[in-house]
Amino acid sequence: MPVLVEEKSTQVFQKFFVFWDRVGILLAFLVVFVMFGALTPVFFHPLNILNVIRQVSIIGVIAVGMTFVILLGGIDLSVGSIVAFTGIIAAGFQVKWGGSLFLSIVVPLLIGGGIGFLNGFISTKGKLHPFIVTLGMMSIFRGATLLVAQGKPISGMSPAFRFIGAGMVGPIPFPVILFLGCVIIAGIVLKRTVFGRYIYAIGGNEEAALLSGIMVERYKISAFTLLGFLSGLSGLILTSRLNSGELVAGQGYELDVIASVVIGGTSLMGGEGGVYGTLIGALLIGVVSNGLNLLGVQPYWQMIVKGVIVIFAVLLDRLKRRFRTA
Amino acid sequence: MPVLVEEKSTQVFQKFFVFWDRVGILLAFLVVFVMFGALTPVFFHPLNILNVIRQVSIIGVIAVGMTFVILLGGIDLSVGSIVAFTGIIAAGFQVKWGGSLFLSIVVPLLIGGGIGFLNGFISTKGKLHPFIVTLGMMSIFRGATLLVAQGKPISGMSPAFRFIGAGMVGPIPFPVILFLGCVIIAGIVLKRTVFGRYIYAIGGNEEAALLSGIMVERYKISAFTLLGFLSGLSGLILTSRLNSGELVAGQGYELDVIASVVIGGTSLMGGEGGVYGTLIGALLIGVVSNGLNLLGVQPYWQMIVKGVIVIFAVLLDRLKRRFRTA
Amino acid sequence: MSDAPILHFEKLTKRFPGVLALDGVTFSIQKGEVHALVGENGAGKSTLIKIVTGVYQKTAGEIFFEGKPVNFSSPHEALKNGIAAIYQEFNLIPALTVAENIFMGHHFVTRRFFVDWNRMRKEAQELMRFLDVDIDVDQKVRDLGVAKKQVVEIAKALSHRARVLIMDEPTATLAQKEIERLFRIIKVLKSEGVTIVYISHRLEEIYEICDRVTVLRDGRHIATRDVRDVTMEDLIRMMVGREVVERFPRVSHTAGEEVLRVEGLTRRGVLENISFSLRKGEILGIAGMVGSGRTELLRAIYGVDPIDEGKIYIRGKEARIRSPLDAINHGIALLPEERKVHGLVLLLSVLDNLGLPILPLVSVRGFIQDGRLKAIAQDMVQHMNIKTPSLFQRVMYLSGGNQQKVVLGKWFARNCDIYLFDEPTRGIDVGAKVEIYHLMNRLLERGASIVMVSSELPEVLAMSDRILVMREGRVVGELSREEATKEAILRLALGRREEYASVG
Amino acid sequence: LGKDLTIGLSFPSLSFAWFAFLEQAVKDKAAQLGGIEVISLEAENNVSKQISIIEDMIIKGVDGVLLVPIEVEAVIPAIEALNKANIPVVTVDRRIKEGAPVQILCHVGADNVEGGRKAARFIVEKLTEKYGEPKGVVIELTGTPGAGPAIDRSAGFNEIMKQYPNIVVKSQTANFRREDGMKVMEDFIMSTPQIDAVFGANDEMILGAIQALDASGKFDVKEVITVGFDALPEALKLIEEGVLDATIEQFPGKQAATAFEILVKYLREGVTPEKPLVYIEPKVITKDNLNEAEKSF
Ligand SMILES: Nc1ncnc2c1ncn2[C@@H]1O[C@H](COP(=O)(O)OP(=O)(O)OP(=O)(O)O)[C@@H](O)[C@H]1O
Ligand SMILES: Nc1ncnc2c1ncn2[C@@H]1O[C@H](COP(=O)(O)OP(=O)(O)OP(=O)(O)O)[C@@H](O)[C@H]1O
Ligand SMILES: [Mg+2]
Ligand SMILES: [Mg+2]
Repeated sequence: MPVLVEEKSTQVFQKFFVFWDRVGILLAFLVVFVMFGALTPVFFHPLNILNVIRQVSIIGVIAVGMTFVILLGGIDLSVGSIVAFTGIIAAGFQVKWGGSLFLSIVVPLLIGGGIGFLNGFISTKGKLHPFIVTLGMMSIFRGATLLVAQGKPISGMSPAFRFIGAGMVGPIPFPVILFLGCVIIAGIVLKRTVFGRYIYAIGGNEEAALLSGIMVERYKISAFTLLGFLSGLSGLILTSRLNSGELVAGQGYELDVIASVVIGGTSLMGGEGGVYGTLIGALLIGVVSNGLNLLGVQPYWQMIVKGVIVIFAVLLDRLKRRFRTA
Repeated sequence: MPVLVEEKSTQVFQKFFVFWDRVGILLAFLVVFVMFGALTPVFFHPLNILNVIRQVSIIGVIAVGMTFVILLGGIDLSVGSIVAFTGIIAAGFQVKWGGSLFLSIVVPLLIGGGIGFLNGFISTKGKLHPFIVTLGMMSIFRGATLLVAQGKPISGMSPAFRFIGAGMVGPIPFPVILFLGCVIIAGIVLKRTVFGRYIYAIGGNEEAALLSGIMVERYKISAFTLLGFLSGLSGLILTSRLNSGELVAGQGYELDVIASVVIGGTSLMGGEGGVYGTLIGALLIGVVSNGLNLLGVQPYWQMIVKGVIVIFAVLLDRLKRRFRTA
Repeated sequence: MSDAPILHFEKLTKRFPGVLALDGVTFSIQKGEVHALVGENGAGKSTLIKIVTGVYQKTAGEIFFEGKPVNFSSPHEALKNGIAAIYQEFNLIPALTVAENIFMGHHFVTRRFFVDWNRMRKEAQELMRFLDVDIDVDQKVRDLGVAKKQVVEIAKALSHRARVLIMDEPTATLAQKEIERLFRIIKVLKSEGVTIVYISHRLEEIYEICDRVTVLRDGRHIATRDVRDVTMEDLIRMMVGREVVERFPRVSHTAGEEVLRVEGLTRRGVLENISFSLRKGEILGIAGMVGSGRTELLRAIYGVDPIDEGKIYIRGKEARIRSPLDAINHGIALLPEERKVHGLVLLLSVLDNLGLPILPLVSVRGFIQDGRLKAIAQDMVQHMNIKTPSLFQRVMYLSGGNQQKVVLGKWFARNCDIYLFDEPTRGIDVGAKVEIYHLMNRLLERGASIVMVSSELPEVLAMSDRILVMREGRVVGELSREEATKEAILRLALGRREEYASVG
Repeated sequence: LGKDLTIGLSFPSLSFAWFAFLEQAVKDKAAQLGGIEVISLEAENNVSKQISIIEDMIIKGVDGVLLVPIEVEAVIPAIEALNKANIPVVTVDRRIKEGAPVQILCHVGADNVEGGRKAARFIVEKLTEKYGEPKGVVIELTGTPGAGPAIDRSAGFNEIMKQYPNIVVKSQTANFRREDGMKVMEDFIMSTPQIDAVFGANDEMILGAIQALDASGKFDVKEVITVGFDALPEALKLIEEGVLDATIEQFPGKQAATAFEILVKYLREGVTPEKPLVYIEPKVITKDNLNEAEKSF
C-alpha cells in the first residue's frame, strides 16, 4: 500500500494553504482598509462603511455573475451596455409606457437574461470566443440604448421604483441587501449545487467535462444568461438610484467588474476561484476610491495611486504561490 | 515508413485547410469590402483606401505588438495609456523642453518600451495575470499623463516631427508605411526566427516550453516590451498627426486593438494565429467605420451595425472549424 | 458468456482531414466477454471507441448496440445508455477533489439541485476500498501522481455501473501492483456480466485477462480470434505486418567513467537523501511503486523543481542547475512523464515540436534555417516511424503512441550526454518499442548515458545495467543486472525487507 | 493650518482642458480669498462615480460643494443627500433639471443650447455673406452620444438650422475627441464634394477637423467656415491666424469664480445671493473680439 511521506505534516500544510488561499486577498484588503482608517478616521464610521458597500453594489451585483462566467473560462464585455439598455427600458416603462411597476422591473430583468442568453448561445454554438461576441453585443446594445431613448435620458421614477436603488431597510440600504444576498446565494450555488460544481469542472477542463457526460454548452449558456440577468438587476438599481435612465450608464463597467473578479482571486483561465473573493475584490476597489476621496487626493494622483494599490494588493495575495511552490 | 491512406488527396485537403485558415477572415473582409463599395462608389477610390489604412495605422501598429502578447496567452490593457503618455512626452519635448526632434522621438519610444518591460516584468516575476497588472498600469499612466500635461493638451509640433503622422512618401502616407512595415517585419519574425517560434511554443504550452529549455520569462518580458515600444510608436504617430499631445488620446484603444487581433484569428488562449490576420482584423474595423461614415449612417445605428458586422465576420471565419471537425 | 453480440460494427469508417482512421471495420463484441483491441500506434483503436461513445461522429457504416443501430451524439448519451469509457488521455479536473471527479457527470443529488457530499464521499471511499488503494477522496486531483490519477479514472468509469466498459490503455501508467489489482477487478466485473473492451500494448496482459482479441492495422480490421487460438508471435505479426524477432534488443557495453553523481538530494516531503551515480554508456533503471518519487527525482535533477539539499556533480564537477536550460547546457535531457502536459505543444506541428530543443542549433543570428530543420525532423519521423500525414500536422491530431514518439524524437534530435527518461515507452506499440530500444542503444554507442524510470518491469529488467529501487522518496536498494529479478524488485519496492534500506 | 472652510469641487473629467481651466479658476479664487481648502475630484465622466464622490464629500464633512453635474437629472439624488446633510451646493456650467425638488443655493452657468444657437446663427450669417442667401452644406460634429452638453449644443444648433431649408446639415458624432474629429472629417471629405461650413460641438473636434481639411488638398481651410466651442487657447490662436472662424466662449473662469465667491460668501457671512440663477451669456469669439475671450494670451 503506498503510504505518503509525512502524511500528517502534509495535511497541516494543505490546511494552511487552503486557508491562505481564502484569506490572501482578504489580508491585502485589510491592510488597505486599516491604512485608510489610520489616515482618515471618518473612514471607519459605520455610515461610511455602508456608503462604500452601497456604492460597490452596482458593480458588485454584476461581478457576482461575472464570477460564474470567468470560472468557466469565459468573459463578458457587454455588461455595461446591458446595464444601460435595461435601465432605459425600466425608465421607459416607468415614465413613458404606462408606469407599471411590475413591468418596469420584470421586463428589464428578462431582457438582461435574454441578452446574456444570446451571448452564451452565439459563443458556444458558433464556437467563437466570448470576448469578440460580447464586444459586438456591447456596441449593439449601446446603440440600441440611444435608439430607444432617442438620445435623451428618461427620468422621473415612481417612489416605489426608487426603493430598489435608494430605499433603506432599517439602517441598511436596499442595494446592499440585494448585493450581499446575491453573494451569499451565489456562494451556495457554487459550493453546493450540481450547477456550481459543473461550472468549476468545465472551467477546469472542458474536454474532460464533456467526456464525463456533462452538457457543457447548456451550462455555459446558463452562466451567461445568469450574468445578463444580474446585469439587468444592476441596471435597475442604477436607474432607480439615479432616478433616471442614463444613456452613458455602465460605460467602462466591464473593466471594473472583471477587475473585481480577478482581484478576488478567480483565475481568468477558469476553474478556480469563487464569489467571496469577488466580494472582497469589489470592496477593495470601492474602498480605495472612497478612501482617496475622503483624503482629498488630487485627481491625477488618485489614478496613479489606485493603479499602484491594485497591483500591490494582488501581489500581496499572490505571495501565497511563493510559499506553495517553494 | 508509415504508409498513408490516400497520400495525394490528403495533401490537397491539407493545402485547402491551410489556405482557408489563412483566408477565412480575408473572405469575410472582402464580403464587407465589396458590400460597402457597392453601396457607395467613392469607397473604392484609391484616396479613400489610403485614407482608411492611414486611420487604421494608429491602432494597427499597436495591434502588431498585441499579436505577440496574445500569442503568448497574455493581454495588455495599458496600451491606450502608453499612447497618451508617450504622446505627451513627445509633445513636451517638441514644445516645452527644448524642441529637439531626436529626443522627442527617442525618449517616448524608450519610455513606451520601458512601460512594456514593467508590465512583463511584474506579471512574470510576480506571477500575476497580465490583465490585472496592465489594468493597474493603465490607470497609473493615464494619471501620469494628466500630471505631466497639467490637464492641458500640448500642441504645436515642428514640421519635421509632423512628418511622422502626416507626411507622404510619394502618394503613400508615412504612417501607412510604418504600419505595413511593422506587419511585414513581425510576420517574418514570427515565422522565421527562433524568437517567433518560441512565442508560439510558450503560448501553446508554457510548461512544455520550459522543459524544452526555453527561458519562458525572458521571452514573455520581451513581448511586452515590444508591445510597449510599438504603443510608443503609435503615440508618436498620433501626436504628430493631431499636431497635439492629447489627454484623452488612446482611451478605449485596448478594446479596438484586442478586437483587431482576435478578429484576425489569433486565439486569446495563445499559441495560434499570426500578424497577417491582425492586419485584416484592423482593416475590417477601419473599413466598417469608414464605410458607415461615408454612407452617413446615424451614430446610434452605426454602433448597432458595427457590432453585428464584427460578430458576423468572425462567424463566417469560424465556419472553417465546422468543415474541419465535421 | 452468451452469444448475442452486445456491440457490432458494420463497415465502420472514419475520415479525418487527411487521414482515413477507420476503413470499413466489421466485427462484433459478445456480451459479457473481455475483448481485447490491439494494433500499432495510429491503427485506429482510440478512434473506434470514441465513435462508440459519441465523441466523434462516424463518416460511414453502422454501429449496433444490443442489436439496435445507434449513433450517440455525445458521451452524455452513451453513458445514459450504459457505455462508459476510460480514455487514453486523462479526463480529470485538477482543481476538484477525487470524489467530485469520480462522480463528475452524475453528482449525487438530494434535494433537487444540491450535491449530496456525504453520500458522494462515502461512495467514493467505498470504490477506493474496492480498488484497494489508499487515496484520500478529498484530495485535489492536481496533487496526485500519474498512477493515482489513472486509478481515479478507473474508479470514475466504475462509478457509472455501465454494461459496457471500455478501457483505452488503462495500464500504461500503472505499476505491477496496481495492474494486478485492476485485473482482479476486471474479473469481478466480468462475473457480474459487464462487457469489457480492453486496449493495451502490453500483450502479456491480453493473455492474462482477455477472451477474444481483435487486431486493427492502418484502420482496417485484420482479424478477430479467441485468445487461446493465437500465439503472441502471430498477434505481433498481424499487428505489425512482419516478424519481430527480439523484443528487448539490449547490447551490453562496458561502462565508462562516471558522468553524473547525485549526493544527498533532498526535496522536503518528496525526496529524502538520494545518492547515486551514473556512468558513461550505461542504462540505470529506476523502479518503484506508484508515488515512490521517481518522477520527482528526475524533475529535481533537471532543475524543474527546486531542491532543498544535496549536490549534483557532472563529470566530477559540481553543477548548479536551477532551470531546465541550465540542465540542457550541462548536456542533460528530460523526457517527461505526462506528454500532453509537459512534453508537447499540442497546437503546433510535428515539425515545430521536434524542433523545439534544437532551434538555436539550426539558426543563424536568430533566423531559423528551414531546410536544416526540416531535414532533421524528416529524419526523426522516419527513424521513429512516426505516423503522420505530414510534418505540418498538428500534434494534437496524432494518435497517443505517435505523440509519445514525438516527445522522444525531440530529444534524440539534440545530442545530449545524459538522458532522463520517465516512462519512455508509455503507450507505444510492440514494434515501435523495439525501434526505441535500438535508438537507446545507439545513444549509448554515441557515448551518452541513460536514467530510465519505468513501471514496466520486463523493460527495466531487460534494458538496465543496474536498477535502483525507490520507495517513499528514498532509494531503498540497488540491484546489479545479475541480481535483478521481478521478485527482488517488488520485495524492495514494497518494503518487506528492511535490511535493504537506504544506500548512501 | 488656519483653513476655516473646506469646499468640495466635483466635475466630470479632467481629460478635457475646459474643466482644467475651470478647476484652476476655482483654485486661484480660493487662494485669493484665503483660508479655504478645495478638494477637487473628477468623476471620469461617469454619473454613478460622481454621486459616489458627493457621498464621500458628505461623509468627509465638507462645508459646501461646487458642482458641475455630468447629467441634468442623474445627479439629483446626490443633491438630495447634500440637502439632507445641510451642505449648500452651487452648480456651475450645467444646470440640473428645472423643477427638481432639491435646494440649490445658486446656479452659475452658461446655456449650452444658446451656445448652439449662436454657433448656428454665425454660420448662417457667413453663408449668407458667401452666397447672398442662406444655403450650403454644413457638417456638424456632435459630442459623445447621450452626454448632456452634446445633446444641448446639438439641439440649439439644429433648432436654428431647421429654419433654413436650403442649408443641408450632415451630422456625425466625433465623441468630443480631436482624433475622432479628424477621422470623421476625413471620411466626410471623401463622401461630400461640397463642404461650406463645419461646426464642432467642442474645440477639440473642430481642431481635428481642421487638420483633416488642411491635409486633404481638396479644401482650403480658410475658405471653409469653421466654428468650435469652448474657446480653448489653441482655438483662439487659430482664430488669430484666420484658420478658425469662431468659437463659443462660455467663460469657465468667470463662471467658476463667481460661483465660488457666492458659496464662500454664504458660508462665511450667511449672505444668500440675490439671484438664484446667474447666467453668463455665451459669446461668439471671432477675430474681431478676440480680446474678449477669457483665455486670451
Ligand atoms: N482529431 C483528429 N484529427 C485528425 N486525425 C486524427 C484525429 N484523431 C486521430 N487521428 C488520426 O487517426 C489515426 C488513428 O488514431 P487513433 O488515435 O485511433 O490510433 P490508436 O490506434 O489509438 O493509436 P495509439 O496506440 O497510438 O493510441 C491516426 O493516424 C491519427 O493521427
Ligand atoms: N504537484 C504535487 N503536489 C503535491 N504532491 C505531489 C505533486 N506531484 C506529486 N506529488 C506526490 O509526490 C509523490 C511522488 O510522486 P511521483 O509522481 O514522483 O511518483 P513516481 O514514483 O514517479 O510514481 P508515478 O509516476 O508512477 O506516479 C506522490 O505521492 C505524489 O502524490
Ligand atoms: Mg489510442
Ligand atoms: Mg512517475
